[in-house]
This record gives sequence, C-alpha cells and structure tokens, in this order.
Amino acid sequence: MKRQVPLIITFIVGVVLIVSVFFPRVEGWNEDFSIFFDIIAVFAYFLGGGNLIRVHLDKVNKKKRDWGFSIVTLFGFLLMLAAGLFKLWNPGGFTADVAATGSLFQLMYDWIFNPLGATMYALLAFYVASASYRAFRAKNRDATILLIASFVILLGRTPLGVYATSWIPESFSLLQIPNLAIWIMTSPNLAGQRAIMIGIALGVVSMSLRLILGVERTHLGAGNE
Amino acid sequence: MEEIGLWLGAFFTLGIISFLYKDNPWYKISESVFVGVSAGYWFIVSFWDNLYGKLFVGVFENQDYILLVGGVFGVMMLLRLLPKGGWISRWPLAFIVGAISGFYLMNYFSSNVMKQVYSTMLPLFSNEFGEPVFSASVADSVGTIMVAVGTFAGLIYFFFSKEHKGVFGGAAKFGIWVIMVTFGASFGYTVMSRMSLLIGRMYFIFGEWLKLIE
Amino acid sequence: MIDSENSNKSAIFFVSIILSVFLPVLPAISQEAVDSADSSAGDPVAVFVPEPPRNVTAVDHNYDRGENVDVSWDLSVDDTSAMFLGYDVYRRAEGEGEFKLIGTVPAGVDTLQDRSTKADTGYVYKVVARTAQGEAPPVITERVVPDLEMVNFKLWNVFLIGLFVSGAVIFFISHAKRGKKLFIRKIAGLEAIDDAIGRATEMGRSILFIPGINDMDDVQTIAGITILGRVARVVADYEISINMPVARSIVLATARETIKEAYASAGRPDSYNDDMVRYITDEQFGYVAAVDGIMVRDKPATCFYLGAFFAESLILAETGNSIGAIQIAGTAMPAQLPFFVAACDFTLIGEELFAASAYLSNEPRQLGSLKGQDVGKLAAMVAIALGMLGTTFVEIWDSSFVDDFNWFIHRLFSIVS
Amino acid sequence: MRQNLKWELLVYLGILILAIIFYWVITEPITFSPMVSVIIVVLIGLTLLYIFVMTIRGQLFGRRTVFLFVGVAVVLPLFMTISQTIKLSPEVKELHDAVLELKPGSKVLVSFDYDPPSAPELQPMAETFFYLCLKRDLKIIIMGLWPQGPQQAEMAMQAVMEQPDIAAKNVQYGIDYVNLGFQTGNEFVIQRMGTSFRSMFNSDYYGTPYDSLPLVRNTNNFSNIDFSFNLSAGYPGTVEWVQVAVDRYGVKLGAGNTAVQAPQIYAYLRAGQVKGLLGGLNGAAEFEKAVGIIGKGTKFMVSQSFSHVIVIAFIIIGNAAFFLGERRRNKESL
Repeated sequence: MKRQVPLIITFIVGVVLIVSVFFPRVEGWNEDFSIFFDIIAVFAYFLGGGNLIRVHLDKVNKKKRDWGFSIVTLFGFLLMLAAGLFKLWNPGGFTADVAATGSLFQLMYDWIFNPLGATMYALLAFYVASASYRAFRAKNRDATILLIASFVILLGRTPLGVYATSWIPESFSLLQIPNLAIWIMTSPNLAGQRAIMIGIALGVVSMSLRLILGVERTHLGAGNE
Repeated sequence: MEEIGLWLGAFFTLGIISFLYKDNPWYKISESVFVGVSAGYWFIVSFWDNLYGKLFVGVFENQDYILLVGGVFGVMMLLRLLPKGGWISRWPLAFIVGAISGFYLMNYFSSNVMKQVYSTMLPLFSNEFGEPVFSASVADSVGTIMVAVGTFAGLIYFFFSKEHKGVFGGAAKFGIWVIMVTFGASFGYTVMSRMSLLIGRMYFIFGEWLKLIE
Repeated sequence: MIDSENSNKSAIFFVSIILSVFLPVLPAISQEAVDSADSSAGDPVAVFVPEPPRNVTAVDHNYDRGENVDVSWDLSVDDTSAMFLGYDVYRRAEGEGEFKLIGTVPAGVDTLQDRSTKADTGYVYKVVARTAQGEAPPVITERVVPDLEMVNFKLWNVFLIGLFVSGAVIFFISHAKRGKKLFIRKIAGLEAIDDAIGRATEMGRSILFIPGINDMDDVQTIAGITILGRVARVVADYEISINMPVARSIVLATARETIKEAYASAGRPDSYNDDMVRYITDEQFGYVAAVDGIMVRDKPATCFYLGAFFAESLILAETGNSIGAIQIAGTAMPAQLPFFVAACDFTLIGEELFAASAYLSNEPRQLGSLKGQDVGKLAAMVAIALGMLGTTFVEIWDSSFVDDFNWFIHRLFSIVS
Repeated sequence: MRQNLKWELLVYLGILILAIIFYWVITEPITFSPMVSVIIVVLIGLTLLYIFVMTIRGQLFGRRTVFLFVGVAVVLPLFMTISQTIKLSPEVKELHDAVLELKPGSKVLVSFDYDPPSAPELQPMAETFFYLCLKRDLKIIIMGLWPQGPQQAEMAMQAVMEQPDIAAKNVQYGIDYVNLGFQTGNEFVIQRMGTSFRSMFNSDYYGTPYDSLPLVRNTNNFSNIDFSFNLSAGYPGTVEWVQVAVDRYGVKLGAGNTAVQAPQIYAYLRAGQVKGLLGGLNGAAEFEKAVGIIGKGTKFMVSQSFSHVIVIAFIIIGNAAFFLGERRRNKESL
C-alpha cells in the first residue's frame, strides 16, 4: 500500500497532464501545477534551511575543522532572514515591498550578494582559458576536430583572423576565416545541435513514460524489484 | 554609506579571486558569507512571493481554494521530520514527478522533435531560373546537405540498440565528429563573452573602488 | 503630428458615432466638422480621409479556450497611399457602452488577433482606417461569440506522432517483459562508473555527486537522481562515503530517500546516514562557491555531475580537474556540454543522460524503452528525408500529387496554434 | 599549518596596505603612456615566447600561469592609452546615421533589458547612446523589461551627466529625459504600450505620476516615438521588440546586444527590421568611434582582444607541449 499509492499518483497526474494538451478547457493545468510546485517548494525550504542550520550548529558544537566559518554562515543566514521577514530599515515600513531601495535586505543584496555572485561568475574567464590550454590538444581525431572548430571560431572573431586570411580572393571567400566561422556556426553546428536536441527529446519521452508507468521508481526510494 | 558598499564589494571580490591561487581563509570567509546570505535571500524571496503572495493571498483574499492542494502537499513534505511520517512525504514527490513527466513529455515532443524535424525539411535545389539549380548559391546547398547529413549521422550516433559496426559504425563515427564540431564551435564562441565578465569585475576594483582608471 | 489631436481621438470618435446615429449625415462630414474645430473651416482639400476597409469580419478562433477572435478585412483602396497610416481596431464587449481600442496595425496588414476575449461573451469589433489627417468612417462587424471547444482537433498530428513514438516505447517495454534480452551498445561513461568507484575505494576517499542546480521540476534532475540510485547501490558495497551537496530542498529530501533505499537493498542500512546529503543554498554561484570549497578540502576521488547545469559547469569541472578527480558528467543542456566534454573524463551527451539509469539497471523492461527511443529516431530520420525530397520535388516538378504529399508531410510536423 | 597561516596573514596585510595606498594616497588616475604601453605589450609577448620555448624544452606550466596571464591581459590594458584600430562595421554606422537623422527634440525610447552581469558589454553602449542623444538635444524615455534595467540606466545617465559638454547643457529630469522604470509582463508590456504607455507605467522610477512628467504627458503610444533603442541580454529583448514593436506598430528600432545574443539578430538586420546593431564590446567600441569619444567600450575592447590573444597563445603552447611529449614518448618506445 505504502509503495503503491505514490505510483498511482504519478500515473494519474502524468496521464492527465499529457491528455490535457488536447482539451482547451484544461490546457491551463500546467500553469496551475507550476503554482503548486512553488508552494510545495516553500514548505520544502524549511527542510533545507533547517538542514543548513543543523549542519553548521553541529560543526560549531563539535568544533570540527573550519567551525569558525560555520558561525559566519549562520550569522549571514539569520541576518538575511531577519532583514527580510521583519523588513528591517525598510523606508516604506512593513507593508512595503521587501526589496525596496534602502532596506537592509536590498543593501545586503547590493553590497554582498551581488559582488560575490558576479565575481564567481567572472572566474569563468580564467577557467575557460585554462580549459582551452589543457583540453584543446590534438590527442585523437575527436579532440582534433573540436580543437579546429573552436580555433576557427576564436580566430574569426578577432582582428587577427580577419587579417590572416584577407588575401584569399573573393571567389574563395568561404575560406576566409570570418566566413568559415559563420559557415561552421550555421551548418555543421546546426546539424549537431539538431541531432542532440531530437535525441534529448526522445530521451525525455522515454524516461517520462518509464516514470509514469512505474517502470522506473528509484527516485521514490523504491528499488526496482 | 556608499563607501561601505564599495569596500564590502571589493573585499568579497578579491576574496573570491584569491581562490584561483589556492584555498585560503579569505576565500572561506567569502564563501561562508555567500552561502548564508544567499540561502537567506532566496528563502525570503520565496516566502513573500509564494507562501504569502500565492498561497495566502490566493486562498484568503481571492478565495482560490484549489491552491490549498499545494499547501497540503507542502505540509506532507514536512511530515518527513516526524519519525513515522516519512512515507507520506513520497506523495507530493510522486505528484511532482508525475506532473513533470507528463508536462515535459508533451513539451519536448512538440518543441524539440517536431519543430526540429520540421525546420530540417529544406529543399536541396531550387527552381529559380526555370531549371533545377543549386538553391541560392553552391555554399547554401552544401550547407543544407551538410545540415541534413550531419543531423542523420548525429542521430545514428545516439542509436542504442544497434552495435556501431560496419557502415552503421562509420556513420556513427561521422556523427560524433559533427557533434564535436558543434561543441568546438560553441566553446570557441563562449570564450569571447566570458572575458567581458572579468573585465567588468576588474573595472569595479580599479575603476569604481580605487578610482585609478580615468 | 500634434499631440493633442491624438489624445482627443476617442472623444472625437464618440462624438462622431453619436452624430452618425442621431443625425442622418455621413460620418465623413461629421469628421470634417470636428476637424474644422482646430483647422480653418471649409478647406476639404487639405484633409485626406481614406476609404474604409471592406468585408470586415470577426470570427471565433477555432479550437481554443474562447480567448481569441480573428478580425480581418480587405485593405482600404487607399492602403498603398503614402499618407496612409494603418488600421485601428476597437472592441466592445457585451454590457460595455463604449468601444475600446485593442490594437493598431500598419498599412498592408489585414488581420488582427484579439487574444483577450472571454468565452461565451458577445463582442462587436470596429475597424477604422487612418491617415495622418483623418479617419475613414468606422466599419462595424457582426456580433461574435467565442466558444470554448471541447477538443483541439488542430493538434491531430501531435496526437498521431506522439501515439506512434510513445506506442513504440510502450511496445518494447511490454515486449521485453516477456523475457527477451535486447542488445544495447556500450556507453563509455557508464561503463566507467564501477572503475571510478573502485578507485575511490583504493584511495580511501569519498565520492562527490552533484545532481545539477535545478529543482525536481526539471526532468534532468530526476534523471540524475535515478542514476544516483544505481551509483549508491554500488557505493554501498564498498567502505566509502558518498558526499552530496544539493541546491534545492526537495532534491535534498528525494536524494536522502534514494540513497537510504539503495543502502537498504544492498543489505547495509546501518552504513547510511542523513549527513551524506546536505543543503547548501538555492543560489547558483553561492552553491558553486561552496562545492568548490568542498572539492579542494575533501579531495574526492570521483565526481559525478548528472543533471541540469548552467554557467557553473566549467567552474566545477575545472576545479575537479585540478584536484585530480575522475569526473563523469552528463547533462541535456546543449550549451554546457562542450565544457564537460573538454574538462571531464566521460560525458553523457543529452540523450545518454536519460538512458543511463535504464542502462545501469540492466532490467529488460527498462532496456526495452531504449529500443523504443531508437524507433523514434528512425522515424525522425525518415520524416526528414521525406520532407526534404518533398520540398525539393515541389521546386522542380509540377504535380499535384507532389504538392499534396509535400503539404501533408509538412503539416504532420507543424504545430498550428 | 601555523607557518602557512603566518604567511597568509602577511599577504593579507600587504594587500590591505596596497589598498589603503591606492585608495587614499594615490588619488589621481594612473595612465600608461603609449611608450610604456608598448613596452608592456612587448614584455608580455616575450614572456609568452619564453614559456613557449621552455615548453618545447619539456617544462610544463600549470594553470596558475594561465590565470596570471589572463589577469594581466585583462587588467593592464585598462590603464593603457593605446587603442587598437577600430573599423566601423556597416551595422554600427547604420545606427549612428539613424540617430543623426533625428531632428532636435525628437523622442527616443530606450529599453534596458539586462542585468549587472551583462553590464560590461552593454553599459558602454548605453552611455554612448545617451551621450549622443543629449548632445543632439534628443529627448530620452527610459524603461526596462528586466527588473534591474532601470537601475543600470540611472548609472549610465549619471556617468554621461559628468561629461563636461553634457553638463553644460543643463539637462533636466522630466523635460529632457524620464525613467519610467520596470514593468513585468515581457513582450506583453510592449504590446500594451502599442495602445497606451500610460497603462503600463502609471508612474516613473521615482513614483512621480505619468501625467506629471512634461516629457511624456502627451506621449500616448509608439506613434509619438521617433526612434527606439533596445539593449538586450536575452529574453525578453531585441527579438520581442522586433516581433511586437517593429512588426505590429512599425517602430524604428536600433539594438545593442551581448556578443552571445548578436548573431541571432543579424537576420532581422538584413531584413531591415532592425536599424543598426551593436554586438558585444566590439560594437560598443565601434559606436564610440562613430560618435567620436573614447569611453569604456574602447578601453574594454583592448582588454578583450588582449585576453583572446592570450587564450590563442596558450592553445598553441598546449599543443606544442603535447606533440613534443608525444614524440619523446615515441622515441622512448623505439
């Protein structure tokens, strides 16, 4: 019984949503679902937030490695919660928007959250360079093709690429690197993208059917018998 | 006030960048602050937007009682905290998985399979001058054929139930090459845009904070 | 253009309608009369009033929720004139006194779809051709009542093709149930899982599992979790720990359940503890910052990245690479695949991610579904080939059969709204 | 462990001292003269050559070397006075010409559809566009389809106001420009603006009612707008503006896009639906050249080109290392 009910719920909800597409009266059920999901997610936040507090309190209590930093995390978390729930320093008072300009919540966002996020994102500039350095090597045929394609695109978008092949006559203009870069983007690149996308979609269809039919049930903590 | 913001921003920017050299206490502080503050931030946003904005306002002000279903599922989710209630938290999960499967199945099916197949159906030749000629230019026709052949080969690579041997294996091999070109192209393309992110941060440090740049 | 003229427009209309109803005079004259209020009177040459559009109709848009009405007309004869601006479309719903402007289209356009109607309400539309100086007499349509239809028959092709592909998958699932073992080719990334776990055991280090940064409402996350079930089952047999930081609370709950069950079915329920999975933060880069920290401090021997990834893919994979971990990645995000391919040891490309748990289960029914997918791919290839031939032949042959065939194959794959 | 911490503390102290010196002691901006700039470039080139030679000799360089070079390549050009030769592409010239054609007093609608992460690419465009408009006495109406867009607009406007020739014009809020703020609803906002701006923006960014703003009081819909410009980093963005504002309401639209977005827009450019396009930092730099100023775009562009060259150089070095390693391995096995 405990095992069967979830499988039945999955089956019914899945089938109903597939079929709903064909009936205008209920085609909006998808959107209702996304609201349900958001609501479930808020409740789940209590699990996540609770886990965060528990893990870090535990670290502090047992004086595990780096326990000092756990205090920092807890302090940041609780301060943000207080700032948002009680709308501290909010110029519009308690009824105003939580993210009103000048509120502690928004200040912490602008001063702390935003620079941290932007810098973490900016680290990509370094990693993209080191990945090219290490991974773009003509190790085998696949890697060579990857290397050539990305090298052409890279060159095609710098002045270097423009000058390097501008001597090629107009009648062979496709071989000029900027044009070659465009051709790669619009032809083989498109083909690869399409194959990947069609494949993904069929994978999703098959996976969804396995889930709806209860063939796949690992996610429910039920091993496949 | 503005000064505090600049210094905090600079402190955390440099803290994150220091990770490139190695893990160190400065990075650890930045990381810990980031985790705490951002977890709190999204909790608050979700609290006001969803719990208050959707559930509370929806039920008590707009009398939209169907939303209570979401609320009930949400409470079931929390029952896993009770020693005996764990099993019931699988219900909302089963609901989510069912809905996602149904929704994604139709969505991917129409937008990925059908649209992609549809837009690959291009003519190989055209009839512009009264007789069959390559469409627009040789390059275009070669492009169209390349797209079709490449898509075929790519799909063959993904075949699971046939061994990649012989002609079929050759096609699959060509397919993975096409996919590699795709990957190479998008990698090369992305290198460009990632650099500008770093430029932005460096301008913050040297321009806005230290005011060393004109 | 004079701004005040524009803001007075609705008032002018209102007056002109009343005038045209109560006084048997042509609306054009009343228009002129109003115009003469601010320009010098009796100079009809300076005012260019266009001819109105003809055959104005409003019809219910078929097979929808009654939220759309298609308004169309024959272009005004002055449509091509340089002075001509476009058409204003007004609407009056049942119970409303006034027409309200719902949209404006430029010259040369002869339709407008009103996307904001309510089912079972009557509407009347009014179309007015306009130049910079004047407006044609309005043309009013008959009353239209948009319907809420039961079945959307326009989607017959989606139904048909969907039935075919789903049918193929279901057929092979049930076929396999009867015990026929299917051949499935090797997937390198999945073959490597056992070795990768073995290596972690030898080194006495942990395994890091990242199920992407999306919530359970992404099917990629579900795929990641199903693979987690298989991986945890293998891990449970060894004396190593699995470390799984997550970015979403629902994933936290699901992953715990999954690992717990895997340990139980391996006969080692005592080795499981809740701390294997922990919540970090919902923020994309905050999560990445923390995971990077975990990587350089715990130095896991093997990292799995299976799920939905965005820009963080490369940050994770490069950090993982720097600590010398074996990395197995898989995602259906086309934009992130190149980074995983470049920086990881094995990458499950798109479809392979969804096939992974079926492949690992080695269970006939699950493998059957993979065979069903292949039928779908074959069908897509056949359809593309037929479509290309169709469009090519249409260009070079003049035959009604070819035309019909080409139309059919295109209709079969187009989504009509 | 202790030893480690001591070193770390020393480094932190050093950075703090540097920060204090740069913040309080050196108050003037630093610029490298062309001479110094060239010397720096040559030095970087020579170091790369050295790394290349060392790699051929069999010494491998780690990722920190790459990080260092990327950092240097991005930071140093920010101080340099050299600028690379910039060729005006037709799509940038088209935008510039379209703005020049507008008579003084014309109304220009600028939509800010991006957030801070895309600011490095799009902010220079915004600043140059504002500069050009104010310089030519055009009126600017700002709005945003992204929540953080209007804030970016404020920053850009502030930067432009500090330019001496604009400051002299005594630009006034409400008369010469307004910021209508952000509105949710993506492309539906554009669609409703086709009927009435007022219905979408009851009040501006600062809460002033729409009808109290002299500039827009008589602006009802797109027919009162002479030109519009869209800065876009994704959805909603240029594609939506083209589909709704251009295709349905016949608005004249120019666009500025991130490098990632730009290729999608070329199709619209060729079809004439977009009058001019600025793509990525390249586009920003070219636009600055067209307008005749040296702004962030030109400056950032040097950094970007530099970092590209570094990436390309390291790909070559990496391959050299690989092939030579291969040859060595083959020799050993013989």
